[in-house]
Amino acid sequence: MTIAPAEYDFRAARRRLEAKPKSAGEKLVSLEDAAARVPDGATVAFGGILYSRTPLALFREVLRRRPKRLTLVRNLMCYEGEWAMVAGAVDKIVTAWMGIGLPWGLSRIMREYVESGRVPMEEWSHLGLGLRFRAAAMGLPFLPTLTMLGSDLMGVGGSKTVTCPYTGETLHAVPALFPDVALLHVHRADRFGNCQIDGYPHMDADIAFASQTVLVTAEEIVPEEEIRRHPDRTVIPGFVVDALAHVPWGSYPHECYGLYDSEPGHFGEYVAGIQADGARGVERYLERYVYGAASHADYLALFSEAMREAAAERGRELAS
Amino acid sequence: MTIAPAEYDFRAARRRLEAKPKSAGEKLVSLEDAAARVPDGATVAFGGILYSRTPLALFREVLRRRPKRLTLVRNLMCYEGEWAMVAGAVDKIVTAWMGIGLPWGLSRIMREYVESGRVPMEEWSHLGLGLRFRAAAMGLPFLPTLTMLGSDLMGVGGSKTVTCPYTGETLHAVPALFPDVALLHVHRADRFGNCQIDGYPHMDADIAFASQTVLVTAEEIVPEEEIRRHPDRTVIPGFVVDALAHVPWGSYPHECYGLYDSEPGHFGEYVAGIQADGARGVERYLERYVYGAASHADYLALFSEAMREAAAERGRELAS
Amino acid sequence: MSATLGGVEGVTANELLAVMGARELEDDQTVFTGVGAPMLASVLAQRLHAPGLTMMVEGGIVGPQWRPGWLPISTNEMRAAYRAQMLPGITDAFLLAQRGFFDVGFIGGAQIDQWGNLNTSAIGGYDRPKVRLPGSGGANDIISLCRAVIILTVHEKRRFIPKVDFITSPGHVAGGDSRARSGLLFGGVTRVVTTLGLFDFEPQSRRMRLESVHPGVTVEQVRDMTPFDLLVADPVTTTTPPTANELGILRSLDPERQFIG
Amino acid sequence: MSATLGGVEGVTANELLAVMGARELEDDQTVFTGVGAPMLASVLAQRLHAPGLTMMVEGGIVGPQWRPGWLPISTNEMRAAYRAQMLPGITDAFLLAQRGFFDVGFIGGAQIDQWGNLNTSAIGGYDRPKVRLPGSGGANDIISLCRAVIILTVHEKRRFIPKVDFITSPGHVAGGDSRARSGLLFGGVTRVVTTLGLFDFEPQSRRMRLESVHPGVTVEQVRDMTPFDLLVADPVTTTTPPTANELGILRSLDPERQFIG
Repeated sequence: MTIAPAEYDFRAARRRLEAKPKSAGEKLVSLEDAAARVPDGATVAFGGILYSRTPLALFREVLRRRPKRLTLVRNLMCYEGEWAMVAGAVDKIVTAWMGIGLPWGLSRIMREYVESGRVPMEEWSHLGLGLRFRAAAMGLPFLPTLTMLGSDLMGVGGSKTVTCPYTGETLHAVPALFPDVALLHVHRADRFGNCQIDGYPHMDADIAFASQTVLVTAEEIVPEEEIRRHPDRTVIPGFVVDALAHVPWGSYPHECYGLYDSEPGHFGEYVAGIQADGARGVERYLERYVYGAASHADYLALFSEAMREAAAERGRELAS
Repeated sequence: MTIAPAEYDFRAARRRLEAKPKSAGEKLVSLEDAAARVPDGATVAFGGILYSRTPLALFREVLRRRPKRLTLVRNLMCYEGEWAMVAGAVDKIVTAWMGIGLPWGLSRIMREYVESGRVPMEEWSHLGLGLRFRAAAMGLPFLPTLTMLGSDLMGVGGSKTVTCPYTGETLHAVPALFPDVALLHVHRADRFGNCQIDGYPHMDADIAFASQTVLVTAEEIVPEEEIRRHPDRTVIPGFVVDALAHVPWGSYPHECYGLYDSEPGHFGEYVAGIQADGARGVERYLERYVYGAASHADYLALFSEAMREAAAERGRELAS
Repeated sequence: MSATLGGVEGVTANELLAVMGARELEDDQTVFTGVGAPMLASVLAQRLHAPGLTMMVEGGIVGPQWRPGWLPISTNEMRAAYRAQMLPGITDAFLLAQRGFFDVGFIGGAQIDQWGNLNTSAIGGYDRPKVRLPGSGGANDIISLCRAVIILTVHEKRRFIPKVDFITSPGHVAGGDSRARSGLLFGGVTRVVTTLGLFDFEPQSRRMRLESVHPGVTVEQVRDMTPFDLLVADPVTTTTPPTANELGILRSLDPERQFIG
Repeated sequence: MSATLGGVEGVTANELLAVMGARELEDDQTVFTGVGAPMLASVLAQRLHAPGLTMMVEGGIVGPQWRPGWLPISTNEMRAAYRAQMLPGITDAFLLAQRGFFDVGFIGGAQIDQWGNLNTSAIGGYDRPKVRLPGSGGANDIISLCRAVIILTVHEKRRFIPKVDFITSPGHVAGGDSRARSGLLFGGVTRVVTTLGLFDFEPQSRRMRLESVHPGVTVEQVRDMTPFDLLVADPVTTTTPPTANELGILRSLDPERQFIG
């Protein structure tokens, strides 16, 4: 397995970006309109990490459109990667790690799809993949690093080395990764797409700057004034964003820092379904939570108010 | 003129950093104790930019100790560079630009010292020098970039190029710069040295991570709890900081975002002194504001309360 | 310069540059703007035909809305950050330019040569210069990294020279495709706006070419003030004089005439 | 494993690893800690002898003070960020490690070989593996970039193998100076802490060497559970059993025994 030249072609990526309008204007659309901007065959990068600030509402809407041949990129890929496998939406996973977390064990779905060769999994180290986004965000074809040297991960994507022209040392040249689409979920944005994140920023800003098309959901749409009052909280400027949808609880049952905690119990039920029935368990989950819930409101109605209130209470307490 | 290998020797810089304690403990010292940590011959990098958040109180205290053979590094060097020239403290200036600003014209002091060959000025582009700090902050000997290519700045420091191993393109390899000492001024810190900055962050964090010794002054020392309540505002963690002094108005008459505005009138008087008497004007300024003011309190007493109150009022209004 | 700069009584050089510069910017563009006249031109364009223009200012400032009467002296001060949307830091601001996010780079004048190269470093040799100029600041980066670059400058004989002593900020370097061959894969200087007229660069040689003269200025006057072999478009057009609306808004932004002179 | 793990009645494997791991950390150090037992060990050390220990957690979390009863399941969640001092982002957190800011990297076990190489990627070939493991996460970066690296793992025969199929996270690679020759200029695996004893790496060959056994464990038992030619220090010492204080504090951190088992 090796990376394709289109992934790190910074000249072509820049030409595409130059050709795109970078307006300071209105970005608000419906969740459906935002999701419709993910074409079949696209390389799609996710914001958030593992079960934190995952753009789940947006990705569920993408899955409802029955996409094909996606390449999904996420440093710590949670169960959204399993959904895409079972839904037949994904040709390749690019990640540093895939699962939910220690208590839920190895991903049986990942094992089934990867071991059978149906979906290749291209593995990078956490920093290695982070630097692929960073290189692209900086408009570069590569970044030097020490990480991954000496490991067999160097061979997975076809990593090359570069010699420092000053010191003569050999460094790993991490190739840039310019995704076609970024899916992000943030705490707040104004209608022009200026985005603010509370707590840990994960890799969202690099992913936004690296990607050709940037789709964002926000817990809250705030007046322009609120952004301008705290410009040092903004992490993605409006001219980078293509479409913005207002989606409270857009990451639930994953967490959103300070707003709501994750639901490990929900993960447990999901995994129990797989332990009982394998991929069929995921299909049933998708029927109920993805295809069966026509709108985000329908989806939220599948969780009790009390359960969400408790998640919000824990979220506030943990960030205080 | 070429850069010295010690500037970009990332192996030696890392070994020095490894050998240094990185304690989570107390960092509070007096301004005098902090300034005493700048040895003769050191390469000293300044936080802030031009007349914004310059660590002026700290540098005045450094000058009171009559240092010798310093190399001063700052992307936009304001009059503190002129002070060092006239004080005989500086062997070399590394910068992208030197002056105060358009209304004050070309720096006559810079012209006098640089044109006569007394103090060489090593010029980089703004991004080029920023990337020298960034490379060092990342623990690398160089970073690739497009900037400075095609210009005669490539020859000033002795820049080399690097070929991308994926695309074959030639890029400028900016050499890292690992300063001996960083001088920084921030809005607030706890006594363990966890630092927060409001408004524009300038290059302070990169400079802190790049430097062997990090000296900080803060407008306010806050309880640990306040840092832990807003960890997403912290830009430099305590284990990076060697010494911290509590210095309200530590950047005045330069600005500190949201706290006080700069004093263009003061710059005008300073420049008028030079227009009248050349370097002698700077000497008189140093006698009054640096050597003649034994403490920071003595220094502040040279400005009227009303003037500082007005600067604070403008500072609040401009950031609201 | 005459009292009828731009064909309008009482217009100053900076007013003319700001008005002519503002007209170069389009709505919904992104502009990386340097200190001085480019800042005036950008904020004027915002108030005229380009409300959706996003300014990036060198101090790491995105989307400010400057306050009339409080225009910034430098790109690194609170007046420049007034009502900003984001403050990403200086290095990261320039890296966004390297990624290709800025439609226009907008910088002020200096010594400029027939290929649009700028010298703001040193006249008469770098190490022991006759005149040490302040340096690049961000001009080198803006000219190297933005998609299109517009230079605004007062048109004086001492500023326009055949070949600069030192290329601080590369225009078309030695002409032809030499800029791209130097490794600058993107962008390039597209336009020079002066107090006498508007210039572009002839596509093959990449030498400066007079496109338009301001009202009341003749081609011969421009040639006289340009000590190199200036190319001249055929025909040369004449720019529209600054309008009362343009001047009125500009003057309302700087009521004490601190910047417009 | 016996009911008297570490020589103390009722001690679980994770408790033993946490206690023995905590003892490896010193006050005023910086530790980049991975998920699982290393997190338990770090927070225990903080509450014991190392109040000035700064934890960096992979999610981009500096200096948290975790809340008893609310220990984090992952390195990327609010429980892990509880009372943090700074949240710099994931890439920047690892870049601080690359700069050299972390005295200790602390990671959990997997398949480990005699040179301390870890495999968490694939058993039986990468492209069509017999077992696809979850992947590196940040383990490769921690092991590559920190000054000293400590590995905590349950000591099982299936985990200790002569040579891993796939090096996800490089220990001493093929021994000798092969790690440095691969370009990893800094750091290296210094210590392995298991449920049976403590190990270092012999300085020349860089092969794993038994230093100490936990109370009640014999060298022969360790050899039996280690299917490669294990070096053994002379003499082998015996570790001090977990103390009531250590266990008491550890158990108070996880009263529902969610992590300690």
